[in-house]
Amino acid sequence: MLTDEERKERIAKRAAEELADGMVVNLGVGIPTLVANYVAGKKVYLQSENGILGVGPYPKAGEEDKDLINAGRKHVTIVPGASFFDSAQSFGQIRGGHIDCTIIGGLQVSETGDLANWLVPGKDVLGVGGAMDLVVGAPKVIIATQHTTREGEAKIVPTCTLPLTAKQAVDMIITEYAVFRFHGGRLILEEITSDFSLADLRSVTTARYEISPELKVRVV
Amino acid sequence: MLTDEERKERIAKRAAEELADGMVVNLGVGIPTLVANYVAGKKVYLQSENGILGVGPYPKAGEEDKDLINAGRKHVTIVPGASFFDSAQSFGQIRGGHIDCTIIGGLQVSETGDLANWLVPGKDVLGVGGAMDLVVGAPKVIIATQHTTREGEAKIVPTCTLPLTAKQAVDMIITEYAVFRFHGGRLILEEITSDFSLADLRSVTTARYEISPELKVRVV
Amino acid sequence: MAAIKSAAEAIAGIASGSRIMFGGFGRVGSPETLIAALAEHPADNLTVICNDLGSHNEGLGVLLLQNKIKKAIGSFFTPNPDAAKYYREGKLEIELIPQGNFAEAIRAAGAGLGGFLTPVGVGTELAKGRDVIHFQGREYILQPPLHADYALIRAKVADTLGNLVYSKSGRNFNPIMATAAKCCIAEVDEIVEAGELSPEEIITPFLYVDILVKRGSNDAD
Amino acid sequence: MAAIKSAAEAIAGIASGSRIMFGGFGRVGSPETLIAALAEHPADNLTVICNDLGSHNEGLGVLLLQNKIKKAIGSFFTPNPDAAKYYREGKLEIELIPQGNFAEAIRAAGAGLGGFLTPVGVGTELAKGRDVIHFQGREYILQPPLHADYALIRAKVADTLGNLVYSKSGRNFNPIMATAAKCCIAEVDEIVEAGELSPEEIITPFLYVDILVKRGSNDAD
Repeated sequence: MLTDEERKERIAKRAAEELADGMVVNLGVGIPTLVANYVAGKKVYLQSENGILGVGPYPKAGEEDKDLINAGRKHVTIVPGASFFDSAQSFGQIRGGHIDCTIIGGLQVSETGDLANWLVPGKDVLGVGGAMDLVVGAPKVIIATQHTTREGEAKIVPTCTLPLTAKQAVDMIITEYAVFRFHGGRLILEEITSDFSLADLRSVTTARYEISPELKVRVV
Repeated sequence: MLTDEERKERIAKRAAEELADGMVVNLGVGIPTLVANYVAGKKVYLQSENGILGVGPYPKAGEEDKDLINAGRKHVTIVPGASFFDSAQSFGQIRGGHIDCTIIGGLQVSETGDLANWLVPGKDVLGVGGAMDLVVGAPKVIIATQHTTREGEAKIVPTCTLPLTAKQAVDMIITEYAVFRFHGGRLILEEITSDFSLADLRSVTTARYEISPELKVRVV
Repeated sequence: MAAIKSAAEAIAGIASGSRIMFGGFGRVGSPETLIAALAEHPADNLTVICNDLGSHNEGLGVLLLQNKIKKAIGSFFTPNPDAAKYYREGKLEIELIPQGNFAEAIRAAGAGLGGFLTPVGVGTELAKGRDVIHFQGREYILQPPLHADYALIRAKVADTLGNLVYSKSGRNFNPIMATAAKCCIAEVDEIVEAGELSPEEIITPFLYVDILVKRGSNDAD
Repeated sequence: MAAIKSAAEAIAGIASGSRIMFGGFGRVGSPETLIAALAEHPADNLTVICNDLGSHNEGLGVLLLQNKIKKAIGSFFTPNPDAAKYYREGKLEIELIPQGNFAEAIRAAGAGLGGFLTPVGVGTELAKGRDVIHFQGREYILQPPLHADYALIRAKVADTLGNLVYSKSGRNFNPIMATAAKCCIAEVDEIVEAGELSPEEIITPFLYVDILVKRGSNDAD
C-alpha cells in the first residue's frame, strides 16, 4: 500500500515529464505545486494568477518578502525575467490561451473530459478562485490527482455528479497508477504502472476508456 | 467681418473659461487645440488618446522627441506627473468617464444634442479616430466650432443631415458669437457676443433654441 | 488630483449600505490601514467586492465579525472560516464569480463597457442567473460590469497628483479597482512630488485616484 | 521564449492572405524595419489591422503602393491620401472602427473574450452590420474581438526572454497587439539579458512574444 506522500510524489514526477523547455505553466494548489520539484534542468516558467510570471523557489526561512506570494498564498521568490501585473492582465494571459499548460487537481473527471474540482460535497459554496478560468483558457489541461477518493471511490467517472468546473476541458489525467489522454473526445489509457494490473485499474475507474495499442508500462 | 483667426481665438478663449483647476481634458484637433493657449494659471491636465496623460506645451524647434506626439500627430512635451499607457487603457479612461471634459470640433449639432463631426460630405469614409469614443465617454462634451460653414450654412440645426458621431451627447456649444447649453434635452442660448444681435444669431441658426432668462452679453 | 487625508477622514463619508471594493489577494495588497479605520466607523450593511474576505479576524475578516458586511462579491472566500459560518447562519450573502471574470468585470466597469462575453463558467452552476449568448459559433456568459461607490486600494508609492506604483504581487486587483468606483481611496507607504515617478512606470494614472492616505496614519500597522 | 532573428528571417513565414496587425500611431511606435522587410517579401493580399496606413509612401503606405494590402481594419486612414485613392478605385477594402472600440477589440482577442458591449458607435453608420444589444437599460454594440495571424510591433528594449518595454507615446497599440496574434514579432532598439529589466516596469511579459528583431537589421533605418 502506497503512502499518501508516495502517491503524490509519483503523480508530480510524471506530470513534470509533460513539461518542456520554454513552457509557461500554471500549477494549482496541492499535488500540482509539487511538480515544480521535478523540473530541474528544464527552463519552465511558472505563472501565478495573482500576477506573477516567473515564480521561483520558496524563499529560505527569514528571507520572505511580504509582498511576494503565489496564488496558494505561500511566499515565493522570482526568477530573472519575471514580471508583475494586475489580475485582469493575469487572467487575460490565462483566458487568452497564453499559458501553455495548467496542472490542476480534480475531484471528478468524466469520460467526456468534464471536470469537477471546486465544490467539495457537503461544504458551502464559498470559493471558486481561478480554477474555471485556468481550465477553460489553457491549451493543455492536466489533471493531477490520486486515482480514487480517500474512501476508495472512483474519481474518473462516466458523468460528474459534483458541480462542474468546465465541460470537455481536460486533455490528460495523471494518477499514481495511470495516465489517460483525451483524443477526439474519447478517453484513452496510455500508461499504467508496473505495480497495478489492468484489472485493478478497471476496478477503481468507473469511466469507460479505451486502452491505447501503444500502452506503456511504467516501472515503479 | 471677423478673420478666421479672430473667430478661432474667440472660441478657444471662451472654451478655456470652462476649464477649472484639476480638470483632465482631451482637446480635439483644430480649434480645440488652441484652448491650451488660454489655460495659463489653471492646473488643467491634458490627455491625448494615443496614450499620454499630462501633455505639455509644444517643444522648441530642434528639441522634439521623436517618440512623443499627441493624437494630432504633433510633437509635444510632458508635464511633471505625466504618464504613458497603451491605447486600450487610454480609451478605458475616455469611455469610462474619467476624462472630465472633451472639447471637440463639430460639423453639425442638432437641437437634441446629436453631433456630426467625422464625415465631411462628399469625402470618402476613411477616418473616425477617437471622436465617437470621446463624445460618448466624457461627462462634459463641449463643441467648439465656427457658427456657420465657410459657405454660411447653419451648423446648429434641427436635425443632423451628416452621419452622426453620437446621439444626444453634446453638453455645450461654443461659437464665435454664442454659447449654448443643453438642459434636459432642450437647447438654451446662454451667451451672445456684443457685436451680434439676437436677430443675427437667429438668421444663422436653424435649430430651435430657447433664450436663457439670464442671457449674458459678452463684450468683444 | 488627489487630496491627502488621514485614514479616518478619508473614509468619513462612507455611508451604511455602500458598495465598496477592497484590493488585495490575501494580505498582500490589502489596504489594512483603511480597513482598520472602517472598523472604527459606524457604516454597516456594506456590500464588499473583494477577491477574498481575509482570514479569521484579519483583513476584511474584522469587518465581517463586526456584522458590517451584508454581501460579499468575489471569488475565494474559503480561507476565512467565519465566511462559511456567517453564510450558513444567513448573516452573509455571497456572490461567487470565477476569479478572471471577476477581475475583468471590474476592469469593464472602469472602462465604460456594458459587459463582455466570457467562455469561463459556461455549463456550470455559476452560469445560473446569467445571460448566455451564442456568438460567432461559441457559447458565452454575458458578464455585466462590477461598479462600486468606493474603491479602497493599496499601493506602494504615490505622487502628490495621485499617480500610483505598486509592489510585486501587491498589484493584483488594486489597479483595476482604482478605475471602477466613484471614489478611489489609496493607502500608500510613501508620497513623493509629482514628477518623481517615471512616466513609464506609473501603473495607475492620477485621474483615477481621489484620496491618498499614508499607511499607518491610524496606527493600524 | 523569443527567438532573435533578422527582419527578413522573422517575416519569411508570412504567407499571402495573412491577417497582420501593425503597431504604431502615425510613425511613432511603428515597426519600420519589419515593414521594410515586408516590402521585399512576396506576400500580398494582406488584411492589415492598424490604426492608420501611415502617409504617402511611408510606413504602411509603402505596402499599399505595392498593392499588397487587400483590406485595412482600423480607425484613421485619412492621413494617407493614397488610401482614399485606392479605396475609390476599388483596390482597397476599408473597415472603420472607432479607435477605442478598435483598441478594446484587439485586447479582447488577446484576453480570450468573445466580445464586449460598447456604447460607442450606437446610432451611427458604424453600427451597421453589428449586433445591437439592450442590456441593463442601455443600448450597446456587441463588438467582436479582432484576432490576427501576426502582430508586427515596435518596442524600445527587450530582454532575451522577450519581455518588452516601450518608449513614451510609442506604446499605443503595440502592447495589446502583442497579445492578439498567433505570432508576435517585436522590433526593438536593444536586447538585454533576462533580469536586467525591472519586473515592475515590464509592459509586455515574454509569453506574448515569439520573435525579436533588432531595429535596422535590414538597413531600414
